[in-house]
Amino acid sequence: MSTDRPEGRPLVAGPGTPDESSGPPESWEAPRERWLSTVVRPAFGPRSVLLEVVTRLLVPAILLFSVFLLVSGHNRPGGGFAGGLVASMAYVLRYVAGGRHELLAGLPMRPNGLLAIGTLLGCVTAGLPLLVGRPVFDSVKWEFTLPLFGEVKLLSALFFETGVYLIVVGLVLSVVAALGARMEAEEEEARIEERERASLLRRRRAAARAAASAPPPAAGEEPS
Amino acid sequence: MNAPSLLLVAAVAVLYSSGFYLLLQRSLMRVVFGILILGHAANLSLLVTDTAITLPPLLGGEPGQQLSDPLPHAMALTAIVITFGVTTFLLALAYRVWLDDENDEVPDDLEDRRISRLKEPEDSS
Amino acid sequence: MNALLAVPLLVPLCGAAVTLLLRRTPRSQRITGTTTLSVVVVAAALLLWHTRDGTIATAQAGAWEAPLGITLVADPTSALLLLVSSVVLLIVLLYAIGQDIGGLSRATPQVFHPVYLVLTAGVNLSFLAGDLFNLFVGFEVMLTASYALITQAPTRARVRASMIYTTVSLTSSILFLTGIALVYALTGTVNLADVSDKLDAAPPALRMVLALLFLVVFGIKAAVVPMHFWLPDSYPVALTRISAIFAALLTKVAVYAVIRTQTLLFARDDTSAVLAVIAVVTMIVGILGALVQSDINRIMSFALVSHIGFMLFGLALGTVAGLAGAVVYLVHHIVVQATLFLVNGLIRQYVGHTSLTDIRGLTAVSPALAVFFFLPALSLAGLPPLSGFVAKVALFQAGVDAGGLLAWAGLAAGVLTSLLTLIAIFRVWTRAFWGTPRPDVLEAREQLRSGANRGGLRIMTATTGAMVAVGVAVALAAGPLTEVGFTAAEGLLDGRAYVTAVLGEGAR
Amino acid sequence: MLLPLVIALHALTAVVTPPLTRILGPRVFLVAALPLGLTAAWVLARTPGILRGHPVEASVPWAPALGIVLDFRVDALSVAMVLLVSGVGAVIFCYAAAYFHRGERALGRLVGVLVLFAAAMFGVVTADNLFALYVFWELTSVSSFLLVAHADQRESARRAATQALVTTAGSGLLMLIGFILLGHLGGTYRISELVADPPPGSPWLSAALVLVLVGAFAKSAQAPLHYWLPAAMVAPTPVSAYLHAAAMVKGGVYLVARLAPGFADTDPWRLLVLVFGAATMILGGWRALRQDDLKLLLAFGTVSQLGMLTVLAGAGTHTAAVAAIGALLAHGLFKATLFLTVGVIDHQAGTRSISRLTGVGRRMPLLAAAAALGAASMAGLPPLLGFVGKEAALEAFVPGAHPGLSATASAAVLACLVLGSVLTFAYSARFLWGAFADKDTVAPVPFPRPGAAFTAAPVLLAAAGLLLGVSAAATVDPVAQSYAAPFPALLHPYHLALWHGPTPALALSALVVAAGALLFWKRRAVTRLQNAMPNWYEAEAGYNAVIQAIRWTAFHVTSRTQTGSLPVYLGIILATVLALPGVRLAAALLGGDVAVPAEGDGLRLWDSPLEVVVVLIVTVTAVATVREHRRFPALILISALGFGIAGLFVLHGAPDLALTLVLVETLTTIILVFVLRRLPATFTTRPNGWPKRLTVLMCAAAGTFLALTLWLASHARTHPPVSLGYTGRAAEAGGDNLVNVIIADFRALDTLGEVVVLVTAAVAVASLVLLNRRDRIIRAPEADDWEETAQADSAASDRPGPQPAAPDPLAAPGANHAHRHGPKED
Repeated sequence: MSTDRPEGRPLVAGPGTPDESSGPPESWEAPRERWLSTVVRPAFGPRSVLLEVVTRLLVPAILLFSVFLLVSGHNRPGGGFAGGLVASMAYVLRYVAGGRHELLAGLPMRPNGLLAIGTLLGCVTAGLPLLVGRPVFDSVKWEFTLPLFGEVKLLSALFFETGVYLIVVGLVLSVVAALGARMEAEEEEARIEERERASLLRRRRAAARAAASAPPPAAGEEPS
Repeated sequence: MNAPSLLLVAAVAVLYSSGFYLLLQRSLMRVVFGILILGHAANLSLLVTDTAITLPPLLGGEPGQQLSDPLPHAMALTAIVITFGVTTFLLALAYRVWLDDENDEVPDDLEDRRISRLKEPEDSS
Repeated sequence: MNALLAVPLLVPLCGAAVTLLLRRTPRSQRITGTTTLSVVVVAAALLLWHTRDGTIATAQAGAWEAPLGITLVADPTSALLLLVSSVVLLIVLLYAIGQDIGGLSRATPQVFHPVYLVLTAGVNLSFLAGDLFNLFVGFEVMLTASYALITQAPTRARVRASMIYTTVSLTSSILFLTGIALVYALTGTVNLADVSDKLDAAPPALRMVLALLFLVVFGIKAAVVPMHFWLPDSYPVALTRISAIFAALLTKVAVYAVIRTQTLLFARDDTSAVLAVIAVVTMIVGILGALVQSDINRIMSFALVSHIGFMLFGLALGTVAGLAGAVVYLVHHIVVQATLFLVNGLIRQYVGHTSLTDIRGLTAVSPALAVFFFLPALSLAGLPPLSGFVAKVALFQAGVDAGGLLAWAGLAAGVLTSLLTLIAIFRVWTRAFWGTPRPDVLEAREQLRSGANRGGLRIMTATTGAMVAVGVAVALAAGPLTEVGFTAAEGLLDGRAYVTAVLGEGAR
Repeated sequence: MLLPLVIALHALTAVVTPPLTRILGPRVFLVAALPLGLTAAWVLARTPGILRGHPVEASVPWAPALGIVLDFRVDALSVAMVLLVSGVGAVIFCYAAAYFHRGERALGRLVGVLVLFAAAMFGVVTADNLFALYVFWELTSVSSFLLVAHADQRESARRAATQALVTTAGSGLLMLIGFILLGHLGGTYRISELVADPPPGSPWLSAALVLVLVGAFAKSAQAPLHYWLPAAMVAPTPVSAYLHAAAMVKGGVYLVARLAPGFADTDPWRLLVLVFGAATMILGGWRALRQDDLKLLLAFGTVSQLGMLTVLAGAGTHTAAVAAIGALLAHGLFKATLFLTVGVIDHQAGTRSISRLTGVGRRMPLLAAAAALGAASMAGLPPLLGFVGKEAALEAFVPGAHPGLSATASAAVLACLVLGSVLTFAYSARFLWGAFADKDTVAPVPFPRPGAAFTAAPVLLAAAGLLLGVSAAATVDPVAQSYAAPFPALLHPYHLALWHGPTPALALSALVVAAGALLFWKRRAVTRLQNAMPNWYEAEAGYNAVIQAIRWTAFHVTSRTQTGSLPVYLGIILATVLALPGVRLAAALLGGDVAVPAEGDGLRLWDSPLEVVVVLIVTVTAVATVREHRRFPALILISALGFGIAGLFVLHGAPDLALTLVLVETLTTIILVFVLRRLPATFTTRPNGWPKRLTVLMCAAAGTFLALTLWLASHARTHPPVSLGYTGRAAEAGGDNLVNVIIADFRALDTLGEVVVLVTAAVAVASLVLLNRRDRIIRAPEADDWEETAQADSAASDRPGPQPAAPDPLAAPGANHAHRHGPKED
């Protein structure tokens, strides 16, 4: 893993974004503050303002809908899976519209963190009843009254479903990051390297030719 | 009694057959497609074990209604998600093979090929 | 009991999540992994202690009674296998940690630790599952982890191998899922005990079809001839730590599944003839493959295929003695295969590869290595006084007791296979361990021993030694082991007890 | 319980001696001799009691459930064997202390394994349980494997060791089956009980005995399994003397003698024992006559003597049994003497070739005398123990002397015995002459005088042979009588003694001496005759042929089946699906064993017209995907197929499934696009190794089979599904959506496993693509030149060495190379 290689990769030649070009582009430490900023480069095809705007409008709505699916799953079609898939759809949309930097910028946390927290949630829901001598996954129900919502029923299964939700989002994000964003970055990098190599070679060859042609007489006729 | 309709049986048969056929190809992507289709086939198999009842297994409707069997749904759902996870991995793998070999094929094992190309055992000790 | 059955699943999963979070701090990852597996070992030991007299421990997940909820079941068979596999997993983890500490590995610990713990959970779930679909999920957990592991340090060869491995495994999974659909279609349930109960009423012909289908499904994963070709093409290529675990556990989990399904679900259907033929062919074809190879890892892989036949032979006999032999053989084989692959890993460290054409004089390179290879090699060939001998005697005795054409065919194949194993494995010994080592290998050894990776190498050697010691301990404890084996076999054949333990007295 | 301790003492010594070797050098053998000497002394002290009928017994349970119990029992036969194994062994160990040089390679290993071997051998001769016997038996095989290959740099040593191991351990496996069968028939694995109360005769018993005898014969180098013994002479001489004279090769004879009291009368025991024993005796003697290497001469002599011992031990008559004990002890003593003599000669002169030795006798009169005593004992001359044994042997087969043995058989065996003895006399004489005589034609070789300690051992053993011969009636006979007691007694039981008066045996002995002397005198003629005869008795060729045949089969089976091609593997799996469950279903359908849905009984063409449309879409897209070779059309088809399936789910009342599937399909399609756009525009169409028609047929058959089974199984369902139980319990779980309640509560464990699969898949994808990317970028351009060498990819790639330099973009091929020889293998 040598992500620390110095040769430049001005992948995104945004003026005034020095951290952009110095940091490793595929790192999850990418800046998070921008939101469909000017350095957008879509995953497919040329940049489309319409798509960007639509995305901007849609993403929060999609995320909200996914939470709804998660919460209502116990009584209606939906649940953790569907919710998670919908939520990740939002991120995929962002990636498609804004390219990999958009994807990285908009993440609440690294996919691995989501996966780990999701797993822990699942395990804890499963394992907590053991501590009080109950079987695994024994469900617990809390009912209480909240000022605004009235009677609220909270099931331990909801925690579990939240775990599922997080894991699904984590999966899709890491797959998109790997198969989409990272590969893109790599190809770009490889192209740059190729170019650099070619130019370096060209320069060396030119230098060699210059050196060879320096002693003028009869050099051109020697077989090389 | 609760045998599925012949039409569904035929659909399952076609899905399995075409999945197997794609699985047996050399092209990496077709193998992936084969797995996808086989996944569908298996999920459909789970589903059609049910009777022809088409009411979603949601309680709270009119009492006394016969709902479709939820257990196969749950199992198929689990299977769909598992297949999805594993397919993404297979895709990544296929892509990796392609990157390494510049070739959209499932490569043969070299040591096996070397041995089968020999005319006789390598040594007699 | 609830807790004891859940710990082998939940603790590794929690460990996996924690190591995933701690991916930047290898030290804490190592501590987490070791602690987790130690806990599992203790839980498994307690479980075995609890079930040693044939008790069947059950836990109903979510407190839903049996056919509704998922049951976790531990009988002596699963508890025994759980204990052995977790001990092997722990030792291999320590070996891997040593390798990492010494900087002797190209594996990426950030991925290795979490996935390894997931694999542990998958293996354990497969052993404890009391539900067909849950068994499928356990298999998938284990297999997905194995997909991730086999591509560790992905060289070309590894990627190629894992393509074969993954595709074949997926085929088996799809067929497994289809099998579950068929079982549900026939019985309307997936709880193993319930299925066993309700299959009674099913038409025998269909039951037989299902029995054979499941035999194929698990046969693929157990690398049974003629569905074994993928194994020697994939296992040897992986990193040592990974091929050791694969060779030791994955095929054995599949063998366990074969045994479980054939005894519990399809006990009424006589698959013994098919099983016996498959066992014989597996033994012979596998070991013939080992004789041709020139790479130690591949030789071991073919030997692995071959010896799966022994376990199936025990199952094919269908008697208490036969199943006891199969269980004892499982235990023996898990330990021995893991040891041999770890030794191969040490050979790789010293020589750089495992190709027989270019290794000589390992005894001179490292006497400890020679001892570590010699003992499990003898054990694999079934020579006394090691565990392989005890296991083989158990099977041969069962075969002689059973009598009949198929039993004698199995015995003949067993004898031939033992002899050919001896030839194959001592070919490795005479070529690789005897003779004069190459000077550059000796030089490399000095570098290895004096350099920065010295500590890691020591840990690797020590853990390999520990694995050898476990093998010797299995042999020494042959008395209690065979006792448990017989109890386990009686339990396997007594489907009623299993059904009653899971569904309660009221069943049927 | 002293017996197991004896073995423990040996084992302890085996562990202690290798490190001690660094300090003591070869003198470590004196330490190693201690447990052997103690054992011999202890057994000797217990002998009177044992002979009075109180065998020493002990028992250590190991795996009692299988009958594997380490029972020990020392009776008269064991006493005789222990004296050889431990007594003679101790002497040989002392000799070894003088034989080896300080700088000898791997001496620690040698001494450790040798002591281990002694322990195993002690176990063999005292074990009273068939499994215990087998355990120690194979331990001797394995330790002798390590001992024979002491000079493991030499190909010949490696080959000889392997040969010996494969032969003895291989036939040992047959013997194991024989043991198990014997125990199965007799109901016990205790040898003493089996022999005292043998199971009734049956074909199975005969089979068991044949199997056991195969093992015994291989161990005792009976023709045609004798080839390994001469080859094993590559071992150092003390090892040969111990393994191949005193101890290991006696194991088979011991086993025959051990079982003879119970089973000699069961067919085909006697036939096998007599025929193979007699044949071995003559064959070994004949080949010993022509050897030039003194050690090989002795080796073939040993083969011959083992043949005789097998005849005596297995004949199953009282006199033969008495003779067996006499001959056993005699052979151990004289053969060890002679081997040790050869060792001294070899050590001092650097050769043991008859054609290069001359004048040794003049320089070493004491050694020559000892050897002469040994050779005389071997040739059967009075007053040595060998003579006593041979007299008894001849006596045992005088026709009509034993009711159990037919006159013709006795006569035939007697003739063979006489012939064998003649040969023995001849090669004994040849040995003495070859080793010690002055030969005019040979240039003398330098021969430094050996130390006194070095020659002491052969002298001591030769003296023992003389002493026991003179006092045979008082010393050896009681042991022999005690062993022979279970055999049907004669009116005048035979006793071992030097002088029985003028008997037919004495006359035959005289004949043997005369004929043997003649044969020695005419040795040139004999050599010519031997050279003229074909070499048909080279059994080693048989061994090699068998090994070759195995390798040939292995190669052809493997190279045909293990093709390395994934489509072929998957095709075979499909074929197996068809061959096992598929054929079974077809048979059931043809036989009418399974109910097929009929009109009015579940047979429906379709459920709704909408279903017809959706199914049509599904099938058409599926078939079209199969036929499509362009990437993006195929992608569109596969997505359409997925949505079609989702439609079917909706129709079947599974909205959750449909929702999830639609989402999953969308994501799958997107990810497929990610990958596919980097791949070539069309898929490869190279043939997959199966004929196309066959592929289509096989896939169609497999698909039809699975669907058909599904149909029949659903029809045959007898119980209502368990899921009916969920409806009533959903309220407890607090939800209305049954599917979701199952996923999140009833079967939450499945879901936990499932999400773990997702986690793992995510980690796997990331690690596959994100990590080690540097390698790939550098490697990708020159993928082609890798093709053939790539197998080394994993293996040769990473031998320990210096870290490769950071890859330089200019030096891609070099970087590639550096990667292949990177620092870490794994």
